[in-house]
Amino acid sequence: MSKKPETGDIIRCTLEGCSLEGAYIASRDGMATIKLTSGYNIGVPEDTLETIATSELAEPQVVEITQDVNLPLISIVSTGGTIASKIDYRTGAVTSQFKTSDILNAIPGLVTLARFRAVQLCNILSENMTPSIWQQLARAIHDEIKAGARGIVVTHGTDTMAYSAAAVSFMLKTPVPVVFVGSQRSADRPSSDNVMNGMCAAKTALSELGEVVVVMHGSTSDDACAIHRGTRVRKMHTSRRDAFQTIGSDFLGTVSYPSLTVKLSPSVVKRDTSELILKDHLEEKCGIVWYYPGMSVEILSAWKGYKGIVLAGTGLGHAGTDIISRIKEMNDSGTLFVMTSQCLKGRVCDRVYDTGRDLLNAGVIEGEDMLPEVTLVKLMWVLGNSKSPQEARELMKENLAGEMTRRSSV
Amino acid sequence: MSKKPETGDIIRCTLEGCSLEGAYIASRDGMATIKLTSGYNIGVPEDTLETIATSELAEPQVVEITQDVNLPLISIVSTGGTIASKIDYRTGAVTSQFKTSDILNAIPGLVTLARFRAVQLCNILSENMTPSIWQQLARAIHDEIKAGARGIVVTHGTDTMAYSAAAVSFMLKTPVPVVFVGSQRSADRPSSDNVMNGMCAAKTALSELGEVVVVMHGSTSDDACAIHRGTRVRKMHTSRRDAFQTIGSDFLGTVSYPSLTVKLSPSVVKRDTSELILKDHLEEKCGIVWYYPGMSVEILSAWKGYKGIVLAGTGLGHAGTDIISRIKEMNDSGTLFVMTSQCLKGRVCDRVYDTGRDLLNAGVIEGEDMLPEVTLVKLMWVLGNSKSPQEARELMKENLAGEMTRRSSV
Amino acid sequence: MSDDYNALGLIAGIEIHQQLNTKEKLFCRCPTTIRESEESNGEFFRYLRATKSEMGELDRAAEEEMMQVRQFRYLTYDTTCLVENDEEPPAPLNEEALDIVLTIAKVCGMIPVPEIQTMRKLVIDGSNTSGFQRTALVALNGELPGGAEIETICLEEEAAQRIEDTFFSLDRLGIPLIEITTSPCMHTPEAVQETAAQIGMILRSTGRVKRGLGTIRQDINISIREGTRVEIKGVQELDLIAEVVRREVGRQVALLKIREELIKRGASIEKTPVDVTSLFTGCNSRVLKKAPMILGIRLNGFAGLVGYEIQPGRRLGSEMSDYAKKCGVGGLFHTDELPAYGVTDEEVVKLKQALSATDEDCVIIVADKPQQCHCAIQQIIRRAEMAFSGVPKETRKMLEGGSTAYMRPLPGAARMYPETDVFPVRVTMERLDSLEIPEMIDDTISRYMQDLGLTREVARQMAYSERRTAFEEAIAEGIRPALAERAFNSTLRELSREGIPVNRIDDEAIKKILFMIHTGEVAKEALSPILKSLSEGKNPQEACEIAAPKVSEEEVAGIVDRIVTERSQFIKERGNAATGAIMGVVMKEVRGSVDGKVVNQILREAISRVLKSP
Amino acid sequence: MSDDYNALGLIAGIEIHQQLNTKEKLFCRCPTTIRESEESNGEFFRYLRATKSEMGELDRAAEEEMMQVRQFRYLTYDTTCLVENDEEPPAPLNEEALDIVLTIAKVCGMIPVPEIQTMRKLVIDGSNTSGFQRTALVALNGELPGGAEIETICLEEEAAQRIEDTFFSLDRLGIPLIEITTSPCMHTPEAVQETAAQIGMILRSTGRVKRGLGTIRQDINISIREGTRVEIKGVQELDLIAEVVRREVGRQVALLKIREELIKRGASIEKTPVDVTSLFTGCNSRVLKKAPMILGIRLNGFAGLVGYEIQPGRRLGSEMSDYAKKCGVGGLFHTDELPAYGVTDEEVVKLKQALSATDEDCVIIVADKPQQCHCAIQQIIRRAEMAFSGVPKETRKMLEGGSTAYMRPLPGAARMYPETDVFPVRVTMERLDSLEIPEMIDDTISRYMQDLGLTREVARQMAYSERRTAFEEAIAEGIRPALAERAFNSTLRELSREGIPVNRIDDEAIKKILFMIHTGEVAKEALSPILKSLSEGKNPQEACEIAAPKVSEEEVAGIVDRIVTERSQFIKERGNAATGAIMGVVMKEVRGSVDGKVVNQILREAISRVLKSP
Repeated sequence: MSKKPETGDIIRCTLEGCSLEGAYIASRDGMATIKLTSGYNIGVPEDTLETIATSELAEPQVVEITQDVNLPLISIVSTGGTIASKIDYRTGAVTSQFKTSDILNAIPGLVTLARFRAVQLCNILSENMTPSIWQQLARAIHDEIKAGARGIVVTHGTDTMAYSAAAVSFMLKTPVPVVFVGSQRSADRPSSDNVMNGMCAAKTALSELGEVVVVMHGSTSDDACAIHRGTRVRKMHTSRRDAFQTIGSDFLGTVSYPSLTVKLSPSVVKRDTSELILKDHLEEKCGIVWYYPGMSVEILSAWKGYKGIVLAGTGLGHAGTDIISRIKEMNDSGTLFVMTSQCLKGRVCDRVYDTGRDLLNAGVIEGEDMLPEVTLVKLMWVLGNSKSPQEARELMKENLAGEMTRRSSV
Repeated sequence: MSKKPETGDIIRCTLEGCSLEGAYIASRDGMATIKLTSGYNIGVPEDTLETIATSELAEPQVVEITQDVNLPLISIVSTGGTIASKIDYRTGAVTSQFKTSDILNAIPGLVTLARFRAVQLCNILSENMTPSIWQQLARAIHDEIKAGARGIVVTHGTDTMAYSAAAVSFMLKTPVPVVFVGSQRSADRPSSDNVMNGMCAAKTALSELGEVVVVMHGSTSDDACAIHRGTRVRKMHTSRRDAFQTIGSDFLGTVSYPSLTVKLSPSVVKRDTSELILKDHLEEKCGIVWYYPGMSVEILSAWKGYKGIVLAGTGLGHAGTDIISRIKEMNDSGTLFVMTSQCLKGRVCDRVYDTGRDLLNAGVIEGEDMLPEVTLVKLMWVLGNSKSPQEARELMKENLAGEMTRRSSV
Repeated sequence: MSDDYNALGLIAGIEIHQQLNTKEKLFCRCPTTIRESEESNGEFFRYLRATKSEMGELDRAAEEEMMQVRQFRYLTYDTTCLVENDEEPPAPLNEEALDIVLTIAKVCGMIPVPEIQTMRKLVIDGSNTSGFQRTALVALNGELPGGAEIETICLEEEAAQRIEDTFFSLDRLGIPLIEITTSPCMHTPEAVQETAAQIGMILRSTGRVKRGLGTIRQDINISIREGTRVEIKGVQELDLIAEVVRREVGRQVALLKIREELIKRGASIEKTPVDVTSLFTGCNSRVLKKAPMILGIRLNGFAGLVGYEIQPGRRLGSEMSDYAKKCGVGGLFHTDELPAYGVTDEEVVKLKQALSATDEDCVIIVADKPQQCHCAIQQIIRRAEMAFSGVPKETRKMLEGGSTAYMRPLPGAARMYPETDVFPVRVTMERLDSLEIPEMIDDTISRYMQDLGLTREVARQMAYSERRTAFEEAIAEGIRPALAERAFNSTLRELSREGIPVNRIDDEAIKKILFMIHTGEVAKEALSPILKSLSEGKNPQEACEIAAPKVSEEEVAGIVDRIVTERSQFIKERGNAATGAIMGVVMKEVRGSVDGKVVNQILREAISRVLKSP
Repeated sequence: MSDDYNALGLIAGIEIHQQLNTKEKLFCRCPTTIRESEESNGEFFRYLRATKSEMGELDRAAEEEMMQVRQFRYLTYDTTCLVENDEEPPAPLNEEALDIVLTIAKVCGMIPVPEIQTMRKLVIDGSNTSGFQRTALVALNGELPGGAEIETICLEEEAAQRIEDTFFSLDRLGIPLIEITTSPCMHTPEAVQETAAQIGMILRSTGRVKRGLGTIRQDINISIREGTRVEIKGVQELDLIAEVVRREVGRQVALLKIREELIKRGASIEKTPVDVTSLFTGCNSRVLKKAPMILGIRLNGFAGLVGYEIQPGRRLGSEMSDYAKKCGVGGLFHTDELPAYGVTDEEVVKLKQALSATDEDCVIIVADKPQQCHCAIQQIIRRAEMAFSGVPKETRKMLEGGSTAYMRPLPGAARMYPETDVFPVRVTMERLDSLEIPEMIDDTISRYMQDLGLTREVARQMAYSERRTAFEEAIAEGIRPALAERAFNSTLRELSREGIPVNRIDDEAIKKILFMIHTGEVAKEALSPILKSLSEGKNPQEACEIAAPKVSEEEVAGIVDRIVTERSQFIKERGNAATGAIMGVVMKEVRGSVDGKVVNQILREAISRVLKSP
């Protein structure tokens, strides 16, 4: 075998005495992927390859999009995800794209709605999000609003989008819409939800909203997107387009497609209601403990020294009696515990059964109807912004960003 | 103050010079609860009390229920919860009841449906359930079926009822219905769901089913109960009557109320399909790890030495790249990892994104569309009943008791 | 019947239930807003069932509710939540409501309960979705200035509004309700009514109770010496209270008389009903003719007593009928009132024969389906037996005019147990001390008369008005009391009588108008049309412009000049005495847009010019 | 037209698409069941859009699909899942399907791909919810016994069934499909048809492909020397293939002739359309009269060529019309065919004047809304330009009879990229070795003729039958081939011709009947009525009882005795020769319930008794 080929090189390989030509793509475990002229990829043993010609990369054709300066400005802050991507049919590679022109090329309708400026914050899979990236994100959004954006669109992988939306909800008081959007089907496929979600998100960013929201498909059909409050939304399905659901209340509105009519419920926070304020401290030493029957007391010790722990308890907010004394010990040493429920829906009430009352006595705060994930983010923010443990306890009981409702509507 | 009174003693207390008589109930933090003749309780400082007369407990009136020997036999195995309870209006105490006569008194319609035998296994709050009690439960049910019960009703607290139902589903192959039932409103209140749930459960226990199910309210109205497969059901609301929901497929049937008509879907396992087999080994060293953004690698170490871990990952089944190498280490040292999703709905697929593929390479098994809680129970059972790690891996990928579907219906 | 209530041993007490005007409900965070059922956003239904106590016994009242298995339907709203639906544990006791109740307790000089504990009181008539009402005893042992003793004050949750029969609306459920119970310390009908009035006044003095129909309800407990305690529920009209008491006393006296007579006659009750369906197949009474079954029972020695009037429009037979109706039957017929209702003399004779009844006996019949008939006959026998002991212990409901009808047995006091989902509330001294006692409305009236010079009636109107606070604020900011009163009370009353929806007018808008009048921007003469304009949804500025278009002083001068010129002859004849008459003409033309004083000034100058002119 | 295809340089290849009869679909676990749209349990809709490649270019075929923004609707079933809905990643490649494909590859002596990689092939006509079809190249370079080269074998997922226009049914989507592509190695129409037949035979030989209408589809690639490659899609009738090839060759020859003529004439195309709407306001053609707009274009020097027939029923104008229809217009008119369709001579003259057309020119008009008209004219110009280069590269669809119409441009080969959600599958030697090569049906036929003594036609029927396996099993278990063939083939065919739903009859049931005949429990004479009974849902036992009620030997003996006695005269006259005739009478009476041999035995004995008797 001659020297190892590079992607795009034209190679010849021999299978059972028959010779084939194609473009070399990549190798793995001794098997090389070859793209035949028919477009098919096949895997062949790497040691049968012979390079014929080296790759000549054609210059990608850049389509410049003309933006209308008379339209309002939206800033797109991208963190990753596949709202825009390109396929190289020569090699089959799909790459995420974040430049303004890439996004506007991927979603051609956008230029008719607004002027866009793209800020690429990072390019990560959303399961690798961290609190410190949330902080960078909040700062970037803050700067864009300060610089005059009429609305913000944040493109984000869907896995932890709800966490990030909640984090920004706590860190940033915003006078303009901050709209998180992603796609459940990658942008390379003709059926991707990126175009509809992106268009609806942009339209929401121009709307009369003044809060942090998630805009994603409202049903499996391409009929409308739902607008979810950043602190009440949860990804409730691994793969469906309409995976994002508002839990425990109604969503904030809809954007119909393709008409792009935005309908907002009366309960939304209106544009310009809040001043622009950034409070980006977060206490990262916080975690979620998901209780399960028979959980050993020792498991809790993994979070020893943490400042805050969200318990995801059973039913109304319970955990096995064994672990309550350990909770009390940790509480007494300065860990703030907040109880939420694995049920996800409904309100925690630790006043009904003995276990609950014991938990309250151990210092646990009832998380009302907050989602466990949102409670984690809130705990990080509250502990990062309180002057005293007492203030932190009080703040955890208050509704700060729509994360908690006082009444459970039916 | 004279000697400390006992519950039921008639006492006098003096408030601002005014003298009151009542029955002593209990004290807490220096405050005594007194029941006035009007029936009201009030709290008064303990040191103002003076005992006038000691309690004379009236003999409780025992109502014996006559059972019809011609009716089929149902065994009620009780573990706790408030499907039957009594109030002592004199003291205000509410106590759970488990004797046959108590249950038949609490739900008078039962005697018209069947003969009942009650087995009290334990009396615990369901958040205190443990794998070893699941085993006792499976054995008790096994013995009752062997002894000729036409169906089994298990009364259970609702918090962890879904875990227990799943555990019995794996441990026991049953020819007759095994019906878990509980109540979301305690039995002492006129609006309790115990009567309807209990009647519907008994009717299900007599039906043509042959598997482990949960029977609870199907809606907020008293119109019908839903029958859920024990391995697909989850408590999805902290407090509503219809908190139990089948996730990812349709429920198995309904029992209308008050007509008690049982309707079963064609997909149920029919009565007498399985032989009675008990396989009650469980490997208790198993746990659930709920991933959250920024989770420290060290948290995972809390489960070091565990035989099995259920990961509740994000989206299609992901976790931060940081922790994957630790997972691989633990996998290599003999911990079996199964990936499920925090989304709860939908199927895990670790073949789509890099993180997923890395997880597969680290040895993680895709949990398909299994619920995280059910996966934990299955893992305990599989590890308790496999001869080799390889067999355990294979069993985890198989559908053993309806916990996994091969196709995701819409 | 004697008026000597003392001799009869009348003992009466009252319970007053008043809704509190809090922001949120007592055990959840829903608003205390009453809704129209058309606004409902959903519906569900439930069955309730009485729970047995550990002694194995069912409460008598509960048992009677259970006679028919009933499905209760409920309407929900976007202002109700899972707590009203009995789908979520209650929130902690509403502190605002407790403060109001503690304030009232303080006014009545009561002993607050050191630790308030919420109880569940069983109610299975469907009006509470949980099957119980939450209630807490807050204070004990008070006394009103008039001497009436307040035994207890409780804080309770309001029940759901009954739309019909077993159909309820959840908007009202959970509104905080104060329950004030006097001791049975009143001995005349008038004393009962006065005490009720006084308590009402105290409640209104806080300014924090709901107003309007149904927000206050009085229950009256009455007994006479040989009678029994009877509770009359839901007397809403204060002015009827004395009459209700009088009629109940009369009823008890009459029932005791019947008892005596029965004993004297050696009366008794036949326990086995007789099926007399066939007797009435050709009857002119449609009810009897088409009835699937007619059952009769003979009451030995009851002749004349079943038809004996015990209250205006009520006889012993009416009481029996009330009992029978619990079985779902429409009523009964008895031989004391027959022949009548299409039943002929001949049929009565046959009926008596069929039951072997003599002229001393009374026969009662009920007509319905067999099950209902048998149930009803048992109830009639039960009530007939009670006649031998005189007055049954009952809960009764008021009928129009002040008579009453049987509602249900008196509930047992013991059907209460702790609401464990609500933590007890300790009442601290600091809290009690911080509660301000409001001025009593009676004192306010005196003050308005004395300090503001209002007449008693106007002062009373103003003191009870919802606009009292705004009125006092306006005065405090310098508005003349008479003008303020006109704006906040008299003029509004006049407009209201004309059918103008004055309740749409905002206090703040009235205040703005008052300040505009005060600064002379608008003439006070325009008050009425301005208020009318406000009621049509205009803002103060708009209302003034429409009702009293701005007329500049120059324009006034122009108008005055014109009028004076036209009438110069008249002026010259009358001199300054013409001013009054011409003032009227001018004011009419400027339609109140200019202050009279200003017009007067200009007019006088113009007249003097005319008089000076040749 | 010449028949000398060699001279014309005919090159043709075929692609055969055949659905596989697997338990589950290719990339999900749904059954491969075709449903009625009435059984649908839901519906949703989507928009698809072409994705640009990194070179910024859209595929020409995709672009044409995008001309109109289209909403695609889909019907779901309880036998479809989230994968068909494009709401869940695909499951791993179906191993059963792959085994079938590898088996066929082995039959064709192909080189299997060492690691099979699934690709996404863009398809945005709505027939794939994802916007692409998953396809994998499985084997390369094979040869059929007849010498035709198989270039590739792919394993693909079937598309959704189109109900109408943009409305699809998801039941078919995802059924495994084998795609067998020959090289362009055929040079006569007959060779193409023969190769197709041979491949069909191989596919059927596996016994694991779907049967019935639409489960197999042939695409034909054709070009002649100066022509271009044209792909004709979806030829379902094998017998038409040769004719389709002939007509396409004819079409290409004609188009080349037109090209020559155009060049000779120096023809050209006017690019600016002329609005001629006003010319037709009084036209007798309803289409033209009511059209919002009529646009015309002049093709210089095209006179007579637009109307030139290039295939039976097709002219150059038909091709232009196909292109124009992509814009939503109904079609076009051209002056080669006018006056006609209500257009008068005079109007044609005016039209030509309006476009300054001479007699050498052709004028084409389209009538529709302005947007559609402009679009259509552009398409017509495009197609007219293509006429100068002869045969355009096209995908065409077959019309009834074998002519074809334009469908879309040939898709670019490059619109394929990896399906990353499906892991590659390595094909091991062990796996290949373990695959058994099925007997080819052609060999089966020979074997049936030789070994079982069936005639060629019956052997062919049996070999192609779905019941072949059951048939062979029955024989292996001892059933006589002729009887088995009757049961599994001939009798069923007869019954089927009578309209009896024989497909309801289960192979196992037939086998049971055969064993009952074999053991003499049932007479073979009853086969036909028994099968009929089975088709009515009866089980074998029931069917036998109904069709051939049990007759005991004693009963047979009784019947025989009676008949023989009745006919003793006849028997005595004929002697043993009477047996045949009497046998018929007896068999008729026992209605096939008894084996003929048994009857024969009893009858012979009876006859011999008669003959021995005096």
